[in-house]
Amino acid sequence: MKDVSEAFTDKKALITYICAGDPKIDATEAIVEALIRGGTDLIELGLPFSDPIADGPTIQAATQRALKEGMNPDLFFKLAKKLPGDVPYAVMTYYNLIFHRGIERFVRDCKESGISGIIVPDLPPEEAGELHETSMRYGVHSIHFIAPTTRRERIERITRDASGFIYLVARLGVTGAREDLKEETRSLIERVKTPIPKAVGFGISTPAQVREVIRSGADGAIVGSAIVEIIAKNKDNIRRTCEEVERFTRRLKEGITG
Amino acid sequence: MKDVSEAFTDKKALITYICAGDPKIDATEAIVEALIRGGTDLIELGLPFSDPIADGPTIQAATQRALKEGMNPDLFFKLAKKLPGDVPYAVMTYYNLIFHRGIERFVRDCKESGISGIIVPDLPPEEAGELHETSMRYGVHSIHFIAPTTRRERIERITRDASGFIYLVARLGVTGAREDLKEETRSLIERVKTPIPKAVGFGISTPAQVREVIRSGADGAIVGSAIVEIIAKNKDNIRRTCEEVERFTRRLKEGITG
Amino acid sequence: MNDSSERGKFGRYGGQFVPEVLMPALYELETGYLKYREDPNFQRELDTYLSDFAGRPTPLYHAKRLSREYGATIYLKREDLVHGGAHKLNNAIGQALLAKYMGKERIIAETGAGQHGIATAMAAASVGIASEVYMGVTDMKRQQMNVYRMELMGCKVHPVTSGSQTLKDAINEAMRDWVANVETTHYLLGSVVGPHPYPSLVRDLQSVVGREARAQILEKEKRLPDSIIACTGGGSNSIGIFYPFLKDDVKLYAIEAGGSGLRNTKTAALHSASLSTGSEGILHGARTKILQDEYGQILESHSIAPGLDYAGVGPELAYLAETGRIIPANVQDDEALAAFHELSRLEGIIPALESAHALAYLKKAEGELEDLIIVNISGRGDKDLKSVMELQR
Amino acid sequence: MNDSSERGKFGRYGGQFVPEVLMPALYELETGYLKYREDPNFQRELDTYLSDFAGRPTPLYHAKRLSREYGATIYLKREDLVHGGAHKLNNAIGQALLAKYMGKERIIAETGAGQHGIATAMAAASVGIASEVYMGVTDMKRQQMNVYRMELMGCKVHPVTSGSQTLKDAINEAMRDWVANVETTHYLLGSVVGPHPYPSLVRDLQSVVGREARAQILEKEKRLPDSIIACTGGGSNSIGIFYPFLKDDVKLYAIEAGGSGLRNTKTAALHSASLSTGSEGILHGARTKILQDEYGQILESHSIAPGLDYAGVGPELAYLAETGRIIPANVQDDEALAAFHELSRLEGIIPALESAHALAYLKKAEGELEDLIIVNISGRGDKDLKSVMELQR
Ligand SMILES: Cc1ncc(COP(=O)(O)O)c(C=O)c1O
Ligand SMILES: Cc1ncc(COP(=O)(O)O)c(C=O)c1O
Repeated sequence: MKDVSEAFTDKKALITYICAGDPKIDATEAIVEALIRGGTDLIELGLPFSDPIADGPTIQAATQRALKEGMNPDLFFKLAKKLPGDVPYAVMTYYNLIFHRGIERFVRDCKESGISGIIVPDLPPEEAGELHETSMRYGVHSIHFIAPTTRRERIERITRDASGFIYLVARLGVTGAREDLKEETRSLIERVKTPIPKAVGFGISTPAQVREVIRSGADGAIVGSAIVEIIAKNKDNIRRTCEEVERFTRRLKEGITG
Repeated sequence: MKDVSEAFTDKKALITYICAGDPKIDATEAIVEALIRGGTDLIELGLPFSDPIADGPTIQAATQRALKEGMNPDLFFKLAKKLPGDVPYAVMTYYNLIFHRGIERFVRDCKESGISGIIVPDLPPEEAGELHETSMRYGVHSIHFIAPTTRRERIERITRDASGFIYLVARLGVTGAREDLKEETRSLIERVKTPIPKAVGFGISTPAQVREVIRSGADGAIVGSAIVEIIAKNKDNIRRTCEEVERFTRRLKEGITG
Repeated sequence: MNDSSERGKFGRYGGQFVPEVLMPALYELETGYLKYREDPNFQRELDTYLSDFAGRPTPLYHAKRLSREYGATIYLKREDLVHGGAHKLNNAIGQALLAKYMGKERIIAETGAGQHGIATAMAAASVGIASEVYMGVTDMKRQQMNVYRMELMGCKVHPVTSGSQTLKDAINEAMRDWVANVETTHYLLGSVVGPHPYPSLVRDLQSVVGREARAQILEKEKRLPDSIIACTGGGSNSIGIFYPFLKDDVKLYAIEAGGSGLRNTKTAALHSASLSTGSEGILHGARTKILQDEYGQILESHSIAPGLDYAGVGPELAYLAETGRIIPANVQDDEALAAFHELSRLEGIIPALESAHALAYLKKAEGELEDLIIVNISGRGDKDLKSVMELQR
Repeated sequence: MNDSSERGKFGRYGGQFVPEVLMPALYELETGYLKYREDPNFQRELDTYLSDFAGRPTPLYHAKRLSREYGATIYLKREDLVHGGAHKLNNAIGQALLAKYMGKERIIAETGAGQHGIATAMAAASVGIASEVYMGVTDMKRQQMNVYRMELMGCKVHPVTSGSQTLKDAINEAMRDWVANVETTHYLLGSVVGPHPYPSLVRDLQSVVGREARAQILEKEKRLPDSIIACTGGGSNSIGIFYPFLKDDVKLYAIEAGGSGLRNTKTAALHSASLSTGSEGILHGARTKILQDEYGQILESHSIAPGLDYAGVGPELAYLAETGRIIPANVQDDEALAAFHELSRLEGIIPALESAHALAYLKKAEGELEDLIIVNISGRGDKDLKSVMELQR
């Protein structure tokens, strides 16, 4: 099992998101391999939740497809275990699934299935205590968010507790591909001063944007909806999906390195 | 011009109602003649009003037919003038038409067109003063109503002012053919003690009912809806209407005499 | 009931032009009303129904955004908040209770669009007396929901199939029922129309609107208003709010439905402005201003607001207009429609189309009205949404 | 807002489970509320809106015929008379005013059947602040009139085409809007759900119901009631009436929608009884009782009453149920339907289907309830007429 922090070791990281089980349960492994071939440094695996309030329509639709296919936490961890060890994995899900499984059990399942990071978009630091502490005990990172609206003292507090990397929300809004990258994002990257890697997500969808956030000082760029859109477009042809995902990932990676 | 009181001279009276202008303006004369041939002693000529609240659906429909044909007070009096002088005539209409024409003018028109009685179902004695007085001046009778609900002192007051004949309302309800005749009617006839003739109307529709009210002490029986129904049934065949009206009137008359 | 003269006359207007068979019932009603309004039990029970059932007092709302729009201080009397959605219940509950005290077994009423029918059904249900409502079949089809409302409250709705199958025919049919069942039945008239004692009885029952408004404006503004504006069909909401101000130096505007213009065809008026344009006549038991043709036949009336669509007006209003105490005016369908939208948008209150006529006068009279104005919002507009929506398509 | 513990916890329940981007807005809202509720200007303005715009106080009506039916003394708290037809405006007007005081430029909200959307539109119009409401396309089709109402009041209705195109998706979409525009926008939540401070804020705003009821019953009966019954979806009308009685010896019944039975399929519950049958979880920002499957996926819920059709419940209610202070119970669709008919017929008040659930408990618990009972009529049934009529065909 690779630790999420390894994605940032001596390099800038490309982080890619897919929803596990989308479009089919057994497609995920192939898509993960495509991402790896394309050069991703870390994979965020979505564990689908019925009411994903922090996600935009693209990821919400992926979530619904995966749930319809029967994806669930048990299957998720079984699947995670089978994935290649070339890159570290983090799970992205909503707090109710963790809470319902039992925090300790959830973290243990992560640990045992090779997932070294837990990203929960509806869990601000105020409520994250138990998950954070349990994760630490198991050597799993509970990833914290910082948003453009987060004020200074709060940034300090969050960075103090952070582990693995810090998830910077690129802009006000939910996940989803967008075209421009605002001054707001650049200033957020600057404002967050911490030795822990900073990865920027939400609305990053092109190699140019990846390049821009990296140039602005981020340690990683997170791309989700843009990849999920490729998957959505080729639902019935997994081979084609994988080819396109790999090609797109490679282009994103050029944004990191070039 | 015969006076309405002549209908009762030395006999019991059959009083028949038709709506002037129903079903056609020029049918009324023929129907009147049929009534006379059938033996009617007095004809109540309806001058149609748009909102006949004291009438049942049968007469309301006749009213609407006549209005549609263009019947109006001017035409009405013109038509009345042409009718045979064999029997007396009374006009039955609602107060607004009288009020709107001007009371004096209306009464004068009656007088001049050979109508010797005015029957206004929506004009109780409380409001009848002016019409009553004007009628008296012109020697026309303004006919008063007594209903089953009218109490004793009120009956006395109404009979005191009455002229021509008194219109006894056979039962609670509006005009319209009905089958049974109630004890209520008999008792009303008895309760009204006056030298002026008493004619019973509202719901009298068969020779048997005519006979019954006459036997109970009434001086006249008024039949309206039953005749109007015959007219309604044969709207397009005036000859047939007249034959049937005549035949029916004759049967009613047997109720009076037999 | 403190009429200027006896037998329910207001000057020349009013009176009792009904079949003899009904006269005893009118006397009985008058006597009953005169008796029970002095009866503390009756009064207490009525007050409780008005407050706890109907939701009185209704607020007097300072409409700030509307006020700004017209450069005046405008208050709205919120009859739209009365149970059932209109001032109609003030009267219905009073008469239903009176009928019960008088020992009647059932209540009948007629209804056009259904507002008065619903108020009657509500009042009868809560008072615990049977109710039956006559409604034209055409109206029943147009207002299915209102029929269903009445039925839910245990009211029997009689479809009227005669004539044009609308309000006029329903009135005729209800009258017939009353004539036939007058001894056991109270006819619950819905406005200040009809024979005495109805115009006075309904006015007294609706005066609660004006009494409240008077106390409220005095409390809020420490003075009486300059003007009061109310829409006028039969006239119950207008006389209701006007009455307690009659002796004051307050301008009282009775706004009628100008329809699509103050013209008439041979058998129909394009409006319902009987007070402004009608002539004297007798309709439904009273002498008043009515819309009639050259012979005295009643004209069909028209208004976008079903509750104003009536060829007559209360006799007391005819009298007050003649003496100059109230100022009749009218606004047309499209002006009312614009006011309907304006109040909804500016204040979050969707007025009945009837009430929108009163509101529209603010614009029509702009500049003429003095500063402090009360507009009577006689009802809420939910009932009118469908027709406004369809009109706008 | 006087919570048992900090950060909006009610025992274990409550909290703030939201994206980080919203946290500052929640702090800002909390601070703003704590500030303005002490501000006499704010309080005075709110009081005026409540009385003159919303129509408060609402009556406490002694339902005599219903009382006779159940051999008890039953009072109805008449939230059906509030402007707009439900208790929803008590909260909406408070939050709209707060948003304005806090300098927000616009208000957003989500709505299912449309009740909360309408309350939001009304409040925003009268306060003078822009409003936008998210509504699923399926709901928009079912509730065309409500869409039109909102639009009339100047509210922009956004059709939501994602997911099942109903309430859940509208919530998601509204959240997205808020996340994107959090600095200028107030999210006007419609019940005592969501992250802190909403459950406390909405409860405080709705407590006016209970404060009035308390004073009214003391005045009318010189004592406190034995029981209070209220329907419970999110729980705002129930906590609103319960709250001022929490420290008293009064039984508080929170009646949930039993739907067509307390069973679940794989992805859906046939009911909405989260308090009675749900388990702990996190939904829409708060830890509370929710309907979920074996993995924690939220189940679709069902109720004949759109306002009760929700898979969660306010965290404070979850807490109060756990401590035994309130008594959760539920009635099924058909029982609520029967109560809907019963109140209409007996009292001339057509209750909302939501409120009919509270009423139905009178029968369900017959004999168990002590003498003096208050039932909260959270809204009027006009909105439900069409669906009841169609059901009955
Ligand atoms: C809301 C509303 N306003 C006004 C009226 C007109 O009646 P009136 O002139 O008697 O107040 C009606 C009649 O149904 C009505 O429903
Ligand atoms: C009339 C009515 N009652 C009750 C509710 C349920 O909400 P709550 O449980 O928050 O009172 C609603 C929701 O729309 C409603 O419209």
